[in-house]
Amino acid sequence: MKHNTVSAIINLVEPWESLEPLTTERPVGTLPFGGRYRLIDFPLSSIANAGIRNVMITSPRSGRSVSDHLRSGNDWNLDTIRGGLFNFPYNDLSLVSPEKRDNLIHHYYDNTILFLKRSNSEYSVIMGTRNICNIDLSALLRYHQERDNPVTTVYKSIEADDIEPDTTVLQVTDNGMATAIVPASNTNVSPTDNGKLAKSLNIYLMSTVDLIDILKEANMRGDLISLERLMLQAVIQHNANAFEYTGFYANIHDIKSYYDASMSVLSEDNFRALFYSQRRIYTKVKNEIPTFFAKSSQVKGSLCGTGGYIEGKIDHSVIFRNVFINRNTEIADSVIMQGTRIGAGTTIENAVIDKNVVIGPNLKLKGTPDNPLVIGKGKRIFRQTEVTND
Amino acid sequence: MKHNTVSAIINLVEPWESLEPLTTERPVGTLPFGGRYRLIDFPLSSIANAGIRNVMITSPRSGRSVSDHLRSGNDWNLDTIRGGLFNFPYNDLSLVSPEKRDNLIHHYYDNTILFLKRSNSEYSVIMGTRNICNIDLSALLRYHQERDNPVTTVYKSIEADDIEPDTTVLQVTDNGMATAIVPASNTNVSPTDNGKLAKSLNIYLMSTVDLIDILKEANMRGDLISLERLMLQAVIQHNANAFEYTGFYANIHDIKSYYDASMSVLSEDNFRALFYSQRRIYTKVKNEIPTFFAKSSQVKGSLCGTGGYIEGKIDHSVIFRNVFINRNTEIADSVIMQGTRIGAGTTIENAVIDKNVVIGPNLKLKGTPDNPLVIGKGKRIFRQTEVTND
Amino acid sequence: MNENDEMLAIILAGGQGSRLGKLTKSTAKPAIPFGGRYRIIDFTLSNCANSGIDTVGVITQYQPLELNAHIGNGSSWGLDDQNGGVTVLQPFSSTEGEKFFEGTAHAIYQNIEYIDQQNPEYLLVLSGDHIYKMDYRKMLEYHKAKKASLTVGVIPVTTEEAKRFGMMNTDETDRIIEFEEKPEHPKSNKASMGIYIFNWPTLRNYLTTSFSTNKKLEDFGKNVIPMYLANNESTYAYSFEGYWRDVGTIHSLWQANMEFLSPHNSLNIGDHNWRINSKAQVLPPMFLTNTSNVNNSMIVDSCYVSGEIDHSILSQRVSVGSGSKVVDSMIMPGATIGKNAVVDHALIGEEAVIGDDAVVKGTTDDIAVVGYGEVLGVKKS
Amino acid sequence: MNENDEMLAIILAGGQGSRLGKLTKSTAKPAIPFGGRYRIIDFTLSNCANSGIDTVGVITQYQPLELNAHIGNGSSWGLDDQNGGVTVLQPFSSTEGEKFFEGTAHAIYQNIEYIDQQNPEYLLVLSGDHIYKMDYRKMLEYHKAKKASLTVGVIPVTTEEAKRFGMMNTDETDRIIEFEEKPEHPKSNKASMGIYIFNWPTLRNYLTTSFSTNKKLEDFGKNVIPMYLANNESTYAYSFEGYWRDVGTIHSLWQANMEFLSPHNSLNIGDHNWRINSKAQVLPPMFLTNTSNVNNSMIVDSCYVSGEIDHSILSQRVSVGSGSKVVDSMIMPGATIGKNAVVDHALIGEEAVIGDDAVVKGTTDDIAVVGYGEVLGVKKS
Repeated sequence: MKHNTVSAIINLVEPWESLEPLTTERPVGTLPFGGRYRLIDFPLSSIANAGIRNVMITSPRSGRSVSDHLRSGNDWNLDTIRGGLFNFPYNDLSLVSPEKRDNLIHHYYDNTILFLKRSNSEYSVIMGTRNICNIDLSALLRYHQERDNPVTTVYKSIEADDIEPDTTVLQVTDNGMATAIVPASNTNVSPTDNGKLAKSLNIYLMSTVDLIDILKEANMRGDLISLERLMLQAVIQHNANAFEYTGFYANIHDIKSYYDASMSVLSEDNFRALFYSQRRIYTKVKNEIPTFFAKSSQVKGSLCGTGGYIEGKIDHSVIFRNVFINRNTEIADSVIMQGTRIGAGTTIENAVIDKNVVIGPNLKLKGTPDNPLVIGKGKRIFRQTEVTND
Repeated sequence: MKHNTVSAIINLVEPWESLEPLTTERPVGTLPFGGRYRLIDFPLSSIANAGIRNVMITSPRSGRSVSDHLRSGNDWNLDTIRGGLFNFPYNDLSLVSPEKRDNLIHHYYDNTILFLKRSNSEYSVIMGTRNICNIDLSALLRYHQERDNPVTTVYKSIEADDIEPDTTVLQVTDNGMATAIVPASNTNVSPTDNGKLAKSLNIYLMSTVDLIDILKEANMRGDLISLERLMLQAVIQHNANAFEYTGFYANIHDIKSYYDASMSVLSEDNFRALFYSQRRIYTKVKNEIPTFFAKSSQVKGSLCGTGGYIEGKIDHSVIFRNVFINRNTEIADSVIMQGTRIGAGTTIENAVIDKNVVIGPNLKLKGTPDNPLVIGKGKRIFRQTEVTND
Repeated sequence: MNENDEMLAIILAGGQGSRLGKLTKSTAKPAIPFGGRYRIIDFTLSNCANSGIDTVGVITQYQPLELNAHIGNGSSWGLDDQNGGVTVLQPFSSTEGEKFFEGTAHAIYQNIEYIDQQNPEYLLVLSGDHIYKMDYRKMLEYHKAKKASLTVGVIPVTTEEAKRFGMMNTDETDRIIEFEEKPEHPKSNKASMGIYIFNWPTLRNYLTTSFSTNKKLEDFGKNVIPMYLANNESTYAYSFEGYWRDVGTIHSLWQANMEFLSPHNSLNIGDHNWRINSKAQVLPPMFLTNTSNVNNSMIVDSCYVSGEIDHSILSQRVSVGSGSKVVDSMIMPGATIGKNAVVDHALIGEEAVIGDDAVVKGTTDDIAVVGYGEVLGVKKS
Repeated sequence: MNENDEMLAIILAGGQGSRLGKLTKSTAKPAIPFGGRYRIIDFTLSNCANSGIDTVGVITQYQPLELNAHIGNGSSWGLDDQNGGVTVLQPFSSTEGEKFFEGTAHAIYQNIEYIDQQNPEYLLVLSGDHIYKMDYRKMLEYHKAKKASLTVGVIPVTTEEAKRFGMMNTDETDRIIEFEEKPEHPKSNKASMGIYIFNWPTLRNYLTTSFSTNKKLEDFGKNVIPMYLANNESTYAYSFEGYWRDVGTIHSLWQANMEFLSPHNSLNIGDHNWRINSKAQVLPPMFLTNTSNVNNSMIVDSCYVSGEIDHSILSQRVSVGSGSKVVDSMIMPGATIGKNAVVDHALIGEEAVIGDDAVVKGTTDDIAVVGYGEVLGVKKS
């Protein structure tokens, strides 16, 4: 075991139903975000920036989108002989038929335990992907090492009024220890004096030996529960150090929160906090040509990816790579993902358009800030009647 | 589509039952062979040597052994931006529960079709792993291009007397066309004048467009049959050019054939034909230290991998990497796989010892050439009573 | 090389490119940024990869740090084949002394050991400083069909342009019968593109003989081609018809960038069947603020635009402050332009800083240049 | 470098190593094969990787082709980090002229641009030609604890050996108070291992000042350490206790190989916690025929052995015919030994050919050497 080394597990088995249709064909972790990224890029970049080289991904299903995006892990410095990226699919227990569960019990935790043993690491960090942040995991490790509790978990201070009832918060003691992670609606949790709650970021650091023990015990009990629930149990059983994260943060749990997070990055302060900190965000490298802005284009307050061809008017929107925006279009307060084409004369407002969509000419697509219009991946829309505007 | 480019599919869904216990935890394709290789290395090397850069692997189960061995494909030149290695697990239809089959019908061929379309290749070659050969696929392509039939398949001429009844042979017409692939016991197949049969090597070359059509038709019919059976059907339906392979060949279908093939490589002619042709055999790169031969060692007529420590006597055997042979041992006519340790004073004869086995001191392990003794992966044997010698 | 390969490519990337003035003070010409996302050598490297050439030697000598870091292990172009890939060849010393490269042919001679290791049948010699797309396989087929000893790539030029090029005069079979360097009265319109296919054993023989006898074949144009013609080696011209630009001067570099801006440029950079690749970098998307105004321009990753951009190219990490105006210019990576500045008909070097209210104004005939890292008009506080 | 890194390693691999005679005629010393599976520089590169150093510059100059191909993109050692990795630094030219390297410190000075790009706090300077395992992190911790400006790695030697080394005389706090090159009467047993940790800004300042004023600090031992001592820079000795060998002569190279053969060698090559890696190559397993007889020897992939091997090392692709006897020797990759030949107390170079019945016989005091590719005793047919 090498001194101070850390291995990481990114858990892609996360609730996805409220994000449909964006998550119909992908786990939450590969949801595109911020003009060229996927949600998994944020934890993976934190991991890469902390010099962590052993990473395991637990995927719910086969997930072509996961392996297509990650490939060998090279884009996150994870394919050197000093470590590697290990992708283990089929970890969604809800998909296992009841009669097969018994057979699975003794295999379910095996991959994880084997990965941890081979990693030869002293500590392990477990992260999800639906809390976007750019965290310094080296600082988290130092914080953990300076304290006594076996587990350290992470929170962001949020105004109690801003929190949605179905998200989870840490129950923090006066001396800064987390004793549980509970829904914000839980009556045991009250805001601090300054009216803030400790929103859980679903990040856990502990010694690898302890994590292996937790997995082995669950295995012996025959519990087929998810890694995320196992971590919640660990916090309750062992108490945890509560580490405060203070940088950019957004939680993605439904369409509106995804839309709001996308729009929030258009604020220059947030944009710089997330993308221009000392810790860079890495993603799959793409070789695109420059984006061409035609004479007729008018783009204001927006993010754009490369490879695009822009003739129309764009205001306060996130435009991904390889997007084609025809003349006389007007796009406002929207997210247009990679490879999508918008026909001439079409107006789009408060909308999220997934990848490789084709929108015909002279249409009107209109959502509201509270209920953004969503067009699913690969859709072709040529008639106004195909769209239900708000 | 680029001129003359070829993509390849290696099918790891192959019969494995007769090779137990060697195949209990691995598909036939990752069976160790020849001191440092796995069976899949032979087709993969033929592919790499022909400059093919797009390869798909269809695996029966999750198969940690497959992804551990292949990693990014770098060892076979398959991780450049000009192509890639795509590993699709869970293709063993016998493992799918009947009630899920209906749902699967429209997805089963999707991965393969998507791979073929993205590969942008003009031709596709389909290979298995249980026929060891070192074939020039460029020559196969030229042969195919010079002829009219849509499919080309490959055979090795074998003495009719040497063939086992349960293997398959090509039914070849007078003008050199294969009209079917049938069991050797089939009464329609008779040896040629010189008493030879055309043993099928289970290799198929055709245009990618044709292969996509075959897959789409099977999809539409709702056939959930394996790729291998689909190829047999293609030969019957379309007729096939029959290409003769003349190099080293061995077929692995049960323990005895595996043992015989291993021993056959100890003949210097076979060894050179397989490993020192112009077409090199690639495998996963390992950084091992040199093998140390102690003063007491006596090694004759054997292959050895690196990283070993040899004190005993070895005759006519295949010794893999990292094997530890204690003093006063006598090993003859055997295969000892990677990481295995043999205790002092132990005698081993006509045996196949799988990976990471520990054999205690002063034991006698003895099989016969017709019925080799097999010790499964990771076994620990310290008492004579644990072994059933012939 | 792989067993099926018969041609090795050598890219001559060692020249200083002194006609590019300040731009090549601290970097080699092939490493100069082009078109917002590329460096000049990307075109030649991508042509090699797209032509199925797996093994490429890049001969560098002058300020190679940036170029070498750009090339890396060649993986950005798929040139990281285990049996081949890119090898950077730089000066070295041996028991025979220090081996600097005195000319194009001399550079080949000094690296004979590397070429012998690859053991090619044909040697493709390329320049690292031209903007074009070309399938070298077709030229090799032509070379074989003509049973040539040397084939020279040529491009048609006007009589006026011909006076600045090495011109190939051919017979009706395209065999080269005469070579004229910068002729006053051109006899043909076939200008050498600096692209050669040699039968390697023949060239090797000429080079070793000449350098051992002191009749030094230092340069391909000045020495080798004349000797081939004198010795009656079968030397042919291969005509190329597509877009091709030598970007060896400030004006031609600017001009080619402006042509690159046109959606109708015959270079067709967006063609997926002949991709031009470059070193992969992950940077945040471009950010266009509420005061930006972009027309007829190309912008790439990680640019920050608050000002007006008209018919210009911004490379990676370029920042343009509000009230500034960039017209008919090419801004290289990392350059920062402050507020209310004017940049017009200019090439701005990497990491240059143009202060608030500064004016950099050239004309079509006299393009303004700001050097790498140069700081201009920044007021001291 | 990565943001958390503070130390850059530079490996000086440019020397000819002329005391190795024929062995370094066509290759650089750090590329010489060692121990059957390694090249000398593997030890230093592996030490860097195992010490958590991500960014390594390798300065080469003399016959670098084999060395550069061996190093590649550094992936064999895990030194292919996106923000770091191995960079090979070779002579180049700039507007200031041609930059060959005149000495160890001068080589650092000539590559100041590369080092500045990495912007390290500490510079670790290493030789590429020593066999040892060392955790440079511990030396850096010592350097920081001592608040040193320069820390020199030292190893205890006998008084006799001391006459051949640069010796560090220290006070009771291990501060170096005097440096003597090859002293007739050594005052200490602390020999310099040629391993230095410098505070980079300080060294940079000394180098740029000295080269701009013509007081040239060309060599670390001859010039830099004396100047540091003269200027009262805090310079400390860091004592290393493990196995360490300078393999700069034929005899020491042979000796270290023979020591490597012992299962009790304190180098402990099999230790999984400090792996020595080398360029990965896939070759068939070794084949030992019915007439082979191997004792006390190390053999690797792709060897073919029909003869007798006694207390010797065979590297990759070595072939020994029947009736031949190899004793107390180290055979480098690709060498072929025919039938009934004798090789005794010898170093056989790469790809050498020893004919049938030939005898290559040295003694402990006078090791026989056959050069790279040399052909010996092959009868003409």
